[in-house]
Amino acid sequence: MIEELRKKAEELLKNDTVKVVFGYGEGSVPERTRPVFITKPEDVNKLTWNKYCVYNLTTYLKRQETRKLGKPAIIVKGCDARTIIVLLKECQIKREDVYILGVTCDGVGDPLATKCESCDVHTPRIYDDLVGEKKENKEVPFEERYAELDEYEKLGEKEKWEFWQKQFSKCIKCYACSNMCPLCFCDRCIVEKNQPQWIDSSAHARGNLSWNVTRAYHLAGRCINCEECQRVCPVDIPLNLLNKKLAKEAEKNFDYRPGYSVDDELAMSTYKEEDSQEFFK
Amino acid sequence: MDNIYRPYLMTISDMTDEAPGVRTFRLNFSDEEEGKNFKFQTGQFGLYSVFGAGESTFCIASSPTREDYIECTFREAGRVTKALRELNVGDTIGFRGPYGNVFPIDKWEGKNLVFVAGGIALPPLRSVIWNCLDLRDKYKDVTIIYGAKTVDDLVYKNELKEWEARDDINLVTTVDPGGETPEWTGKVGFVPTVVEEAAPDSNDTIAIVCGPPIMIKFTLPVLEKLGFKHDKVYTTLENRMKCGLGKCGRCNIGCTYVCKEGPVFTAEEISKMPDEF
Amino acid sequence: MSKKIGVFVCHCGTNISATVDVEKVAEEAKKNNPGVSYTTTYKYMCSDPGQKLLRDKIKEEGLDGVVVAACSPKMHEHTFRNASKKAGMNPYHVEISNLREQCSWVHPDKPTGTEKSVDLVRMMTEKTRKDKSLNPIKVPVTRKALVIGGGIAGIQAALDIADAGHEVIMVEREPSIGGHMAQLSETFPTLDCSQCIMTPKMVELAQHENIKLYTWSEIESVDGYIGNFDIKIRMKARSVDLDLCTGCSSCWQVCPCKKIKSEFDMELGNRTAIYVPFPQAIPSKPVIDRENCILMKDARKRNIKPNDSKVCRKCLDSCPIAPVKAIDYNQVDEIVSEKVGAIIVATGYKELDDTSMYGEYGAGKYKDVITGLQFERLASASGPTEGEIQRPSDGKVPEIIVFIQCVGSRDPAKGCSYCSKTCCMYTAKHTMLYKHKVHDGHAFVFYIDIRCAGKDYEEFSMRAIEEEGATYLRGRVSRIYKKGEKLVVLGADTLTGSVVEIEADMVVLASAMKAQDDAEKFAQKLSIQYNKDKFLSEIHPKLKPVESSSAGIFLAGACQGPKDIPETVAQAGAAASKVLALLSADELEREPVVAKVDRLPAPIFSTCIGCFYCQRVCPYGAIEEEDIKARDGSTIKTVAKVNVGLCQGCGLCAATCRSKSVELAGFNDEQVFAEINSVEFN
Amino acid sequence: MEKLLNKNKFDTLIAGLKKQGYKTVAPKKDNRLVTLEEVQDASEISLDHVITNNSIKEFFFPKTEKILSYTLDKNKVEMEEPKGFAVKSVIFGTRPCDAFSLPVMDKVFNWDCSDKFWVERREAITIVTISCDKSDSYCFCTSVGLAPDAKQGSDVLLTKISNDEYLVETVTEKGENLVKEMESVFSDPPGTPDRQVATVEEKFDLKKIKPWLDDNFEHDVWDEFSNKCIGCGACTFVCPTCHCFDIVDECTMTKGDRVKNWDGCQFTMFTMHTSGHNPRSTQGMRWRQRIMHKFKYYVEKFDSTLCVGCGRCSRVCPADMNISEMLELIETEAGK
Amino acid sequence: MSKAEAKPENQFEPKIIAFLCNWCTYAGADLAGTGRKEYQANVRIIKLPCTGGIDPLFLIKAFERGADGILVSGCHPGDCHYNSGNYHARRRWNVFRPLLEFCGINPDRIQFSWISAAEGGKWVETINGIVDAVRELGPFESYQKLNTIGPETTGEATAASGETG
Repeated sequence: MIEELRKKAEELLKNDTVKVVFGYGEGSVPERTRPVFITKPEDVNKLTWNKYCVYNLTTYLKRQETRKLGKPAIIVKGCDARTIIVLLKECQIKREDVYILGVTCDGVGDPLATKCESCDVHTPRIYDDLVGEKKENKEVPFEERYAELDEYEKLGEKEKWEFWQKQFSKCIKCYACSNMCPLCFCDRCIVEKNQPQWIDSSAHARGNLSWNVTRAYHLAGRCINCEECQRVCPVDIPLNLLNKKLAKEAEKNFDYRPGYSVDDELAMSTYKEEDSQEFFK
Repeated sequence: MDNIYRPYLMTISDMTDEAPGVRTFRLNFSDEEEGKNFKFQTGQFGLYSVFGAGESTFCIASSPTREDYIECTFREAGRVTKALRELNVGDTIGFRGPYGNVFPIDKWEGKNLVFVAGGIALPPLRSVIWNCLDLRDKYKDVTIIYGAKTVDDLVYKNELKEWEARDDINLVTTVDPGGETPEWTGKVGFVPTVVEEAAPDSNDTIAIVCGPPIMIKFTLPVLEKLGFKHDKVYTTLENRMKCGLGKCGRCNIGCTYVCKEGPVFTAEEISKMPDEF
Repeated sequence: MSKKIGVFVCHCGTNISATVDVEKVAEEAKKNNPGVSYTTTYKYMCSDPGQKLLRDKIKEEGLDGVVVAACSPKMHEHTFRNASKKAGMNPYHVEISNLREQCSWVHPDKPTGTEKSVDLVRMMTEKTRKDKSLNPIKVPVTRKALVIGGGIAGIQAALDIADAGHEVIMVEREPSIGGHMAQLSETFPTLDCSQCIMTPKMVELAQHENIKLYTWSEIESVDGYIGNFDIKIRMKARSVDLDLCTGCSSCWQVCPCKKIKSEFDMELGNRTAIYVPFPQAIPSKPVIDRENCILMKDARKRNIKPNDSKVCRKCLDSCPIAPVKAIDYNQVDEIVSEKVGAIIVATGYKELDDTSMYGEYGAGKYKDVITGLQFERLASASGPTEGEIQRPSDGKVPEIIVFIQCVGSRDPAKGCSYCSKTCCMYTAKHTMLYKHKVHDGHAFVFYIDIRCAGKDYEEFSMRAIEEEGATYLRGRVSRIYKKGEKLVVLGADTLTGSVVEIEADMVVLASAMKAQDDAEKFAQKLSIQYNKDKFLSEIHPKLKPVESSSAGIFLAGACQGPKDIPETVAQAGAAASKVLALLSADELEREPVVAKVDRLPAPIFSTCIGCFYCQRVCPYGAIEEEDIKARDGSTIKTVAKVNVGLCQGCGLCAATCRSKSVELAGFNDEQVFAEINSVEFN
Repeated sequence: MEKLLNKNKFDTLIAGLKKQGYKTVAPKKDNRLVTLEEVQDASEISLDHVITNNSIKEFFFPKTEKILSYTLDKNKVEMEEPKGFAVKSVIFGTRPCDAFSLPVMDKVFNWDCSDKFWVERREAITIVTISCDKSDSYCFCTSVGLAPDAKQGSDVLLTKISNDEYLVETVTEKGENLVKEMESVFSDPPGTPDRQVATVEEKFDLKKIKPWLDDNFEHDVWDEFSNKCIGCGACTFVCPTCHCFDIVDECTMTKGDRVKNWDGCQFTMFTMHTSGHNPRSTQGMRWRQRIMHKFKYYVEKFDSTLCVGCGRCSRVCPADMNISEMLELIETEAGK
Repeated sequence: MSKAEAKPENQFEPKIIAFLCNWCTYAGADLAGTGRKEYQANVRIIKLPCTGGIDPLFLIKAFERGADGILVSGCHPGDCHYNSGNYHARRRWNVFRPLLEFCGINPDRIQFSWISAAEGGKWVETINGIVDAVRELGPFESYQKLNTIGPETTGEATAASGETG
């Protein structure tokens, strides 16, 4: 598969379809990979593919530094491809400006990443070319997909509060979560705005709660569960639990899952008259 | 141990609107004792703070020869300057300083002085201009070339009139083409061009230049052409600062901390710095 | 950016001062609220001297912000803003603390009310500190109006506007203007002939030099905003050239399809396939009914152009116009564009005809159970019976006739919950018309209540009972069934508590007035609101009764709710006068409460990242895309931009924007933040 | 002074310190993290890690701290000095690299004028370091002139000499006093202790770095190496020597705090002027700043490398940017 | 500014911030006033044109500033002055409320309602309802404690350790 990837990349660069290939390269230690940006056909051997390719490379579609490299071919797993769909819908990329090199995937991470446990996109839903044997995207039941939340939802109000306060108290406001997130693409994040300062920039309890809640809320109906925020958090806050909770609510209430179709209406920019309002008085 | 981040409390005793969005505050120490002990030299800056909004860096725009008060001139831009605009005479602000190095006016004694300023960059020069004017005998010819985008944008309009009226100062004012009014009697043109036209004698002359980067970029070659040596041209730099004390780590240009080794530099010093400002 | 704020606390007589210590409120504001440099209290701030006080103090004290602590901003915000404007202060630096409705009237305990008042004033002084000067938005006005619907409402409105010297475009989807009023026989309470008063108006409209009439046409789309609407009108293929046709009638006389139910006659009479709906139609030029014309049917079946079918060309052949005939079988729908500054919607109503809902009355099943409008056609001199009351089944003059009121109306279970308002009166009228024409006949009326509120209305209905001898029975009819030639009406007389059984010759149902079938779709096309019954909504039931929820679009007639003719005409006049006010100048001023996407100097340009969520949520399509261009013409980024003409200031975009790059003037982030921040809860 | 400390005495030591009024801080394991934080007793202490996830920095220079409080009246401002920020503590079990970061940072916080928030905490806190008995591939202390058992910055250094025993060496007077205070828990050291110290491979030659940096402010490596950087602040925040900060005001209508927060040179906004002009407008420039600051500017100003080779930045980097790799690359470039 | 002094006993008086739309609920509150309907004085109203214009950040900030409870109220579905603002708002709250609940914030502290301009009575009931409900819950101490920046803010959980403010 690695060979196939390299061959495809080489071809794309040689025939000038793209200027750069965003892919995975060997990491600093065997159990890591790292993003590589191949601009010369002779460098394609730097590309690799293994179970440590957890990154969602689509985040480099938003970065000024990597955008400058020219039209990219981007290697995406099924989950990453969902990001592409959201980015297309949110006008962040144009379809013709990205060459999508899909890879089929049985799961990444060691141990297997949580996101892979309930994967229903082993084969990307959008691609220009596919590497690897096409795999069936079997529907995973709702309950199973959100099973991870059960133990937290079961907690009492006080326990929940204490759990999250403990987690948030670790936050150092390094913003790795939002910088890594391919869907946190604002030029100027709300937390960087100080007129007014809605979210305190300090990493104290108050500032950390509003930051983490807002970050998650801003992904409501958009997050495609790549878990990158959680992976990169240097203080190990289970951020994806919040994202997942919101994804669950969006799916439950609006029957919406982002990144599955380019044609649907984004959950948070539309409504239905019959939307739930059970808690409204 | 003293808290180096603790500001002086200052009372706004007067304010003047200079140009659209530009205002000058005259500040007196709320604690008279502190005021008496306070000393600064021209070229230095401080951190002015609105309690609740934060701190912002700008120069001290008044001359050290005028004691009892300091003045600052700011343009409304960010959170702090907006909050400053909301204040009234009598309100209290914080001030930390003076920080940074100074214009070596002693070294300039007996020389001609040429001041070149553009737009909102007159305030740092105003301090040194007044300082030299208050010691007028020590210097030979004084030329001031000042330009702004429009007539309205010229700051210190009253002082410009005062300087114009004096015969021991050669004042040249200019506005960018299109920025003139029917009543405008000054020049029309960009500062570098006007400097070239005015062609101040570079012999035994110190030039002090301050303005937006684009103006400096085009003025320095003109001065060079006029025969000014790099070590005779001074300027003052602005960079984003938080502490003013060489600790917070953001104002450096290469190895140079603008807050401590600056803000006053000669063109020679600047030419040795990496292009990071 | 305010710095000197004046706080004016109103006593409102004793409405506020009785339960709020107004002096203390003023004192606290002066003592504690940053920026407050002047405070006072006054008996009635809204009075002339009160306003003068405000004006004087603004000048004397050099105020650049004002908080009036008084009644609801809905009452006098406008008043105080105006007063401030007169004093030379930007009116958007005025905020109102609502002490009366939110404190003094609802919290009788004085310390409690006072304390809350102090808070409310602080919230507003803080907001005022962040107020920005706003200037009314000037929008150019196309001094032309569009009237949609050519019933009496539309006609009245169009004439009023045209008479005042402005151009009017009228669009009517039927072949002729006239609407329901043209169908009526006589009108209550004066019993004057409907057509006699209607026809001259129709003619006047048709001949008016300022009115351009589109009949057999529908609104395709409405874009733009107040003062600047872009209208697309679909001129449905009429198959007749209106310019050439003289309306000589030869074509419809020769048309072989003669058994088509006439819509105008409520299907009681017939018409031809090429037809004018009624003799006095305007324009009195025919249209070919493409559904029923045999030539058209043939062409459709064979999928050929109509003109290529030779099945029947009688109308064409009969047309005396030469050399080019006035009939053009191949005519197609045409879309025309018009620009107007204001729109009056006068699309009228539809009579409830969903007879299946009232199966027990046999409507639709029994020919002699007819609706109110059908009775109008029977009674009309121009109707199918030329004014003779004859029952549809056999043409017999009914000796006993039963009128049933509230069919559909006031019946939430089956029909509409509302009262159709006109039925009580027209039923009374019907009994009279009947009695006038069938002197020995007997009219029974089943009613629930008789609602005759209106000038001379009560007298009119009493006349029906007392003078014309109609028998009014209070109660509902449970069933109508056929017994030989008779219709047995089973009902209850709730006043006597007895069951009533009447063997009638004919039954007239006073059917409800309903919204047009396509009202909902139509309203969405115009972005205006409608209620649960699909009647179009006015913006305020009392104070803005003819304004729709979209600026520049006004409502007239029964499209807004059931109405009779006098009310319709009055509303049409009101709508016309609103339009005239709007068209009276080349520009109009709009409240500057609109959204704005930030713009910054290069290299940032805007913090908008162009995800266009705002565009998706905007109910008014007011968000546009703007390309930020580099000097070389290449696009640096595409960001959102608000069209201030379309924006109505709801703030949806601002709350949707994740990076807070959009804000709503008058309710911007700094202002809301200041308000929240000022609720000092410590 | 040299002593011996048996692991089974940790309990007595911590209890004793607490009794003496010390706040005790030590590495503590929680899920996947080992962090230095307050412990109540020795059972909480983790010893089998390479290095704690958080650095010692936050005990002297917290991620957020009040530097001034004030109350606001309509016409009056009253300032209040923060108090109680320096708490008498012992940090037990930190690593030599972390300990060394303190004297390095002393320089900047005392340059010209002293930051009392740093200085007073430095006075109040005693550092008891445990030499590294293991390392991982991210460690490179030996490349920046340190060692897994380096003493600089520690008050007391513990080095494992058997499974249960540590050699105790006092480094400073403060350390000596602490050992004296707790005398009963220590015993005499063996004559020739078998120091169990990790080996850390030397990855690059520090001497070659600065000369290259002096000449290569403009160079392609800055962009090439950093194009995968996502611009977060993880590296700077976990770094024991990164000391950039921001000062912000946080207030309600009546009272507020002026707060000093960690800030990082990798953030776009770090140097951006209000006008939008940014002297370090690309990630390459910002990455260059980080390397330059650590290996050139600080060296020139304070005669000390602003890096202790702990490798934390490389461990946490979301994009697997490895600082020692960068320095190896520079060494290679320098050799060309 | 103690709210307790007017009360006979030391009853806890919750502080409620209400975010209201201009057209329906604000007018409904006005109507309650016009009708002289007495209700509890714990609410402070912030008026916006439409519930669709209420950003969840407003709610967070309100809690930060010490609100014990929050009410968000606007036009009934279908009645929005801006056609669809309240529908969009409803979607927002449909995800935001569970998020806060997930983080351990009692959902009863944030209430949502539809109150029309005609429902002065409902306004009164709603306010009395939320005031009573929040009074029952007690002060929102856990959130208000977050405002305490300890003298020594370190990596430790300042808030979770339950220091008092």
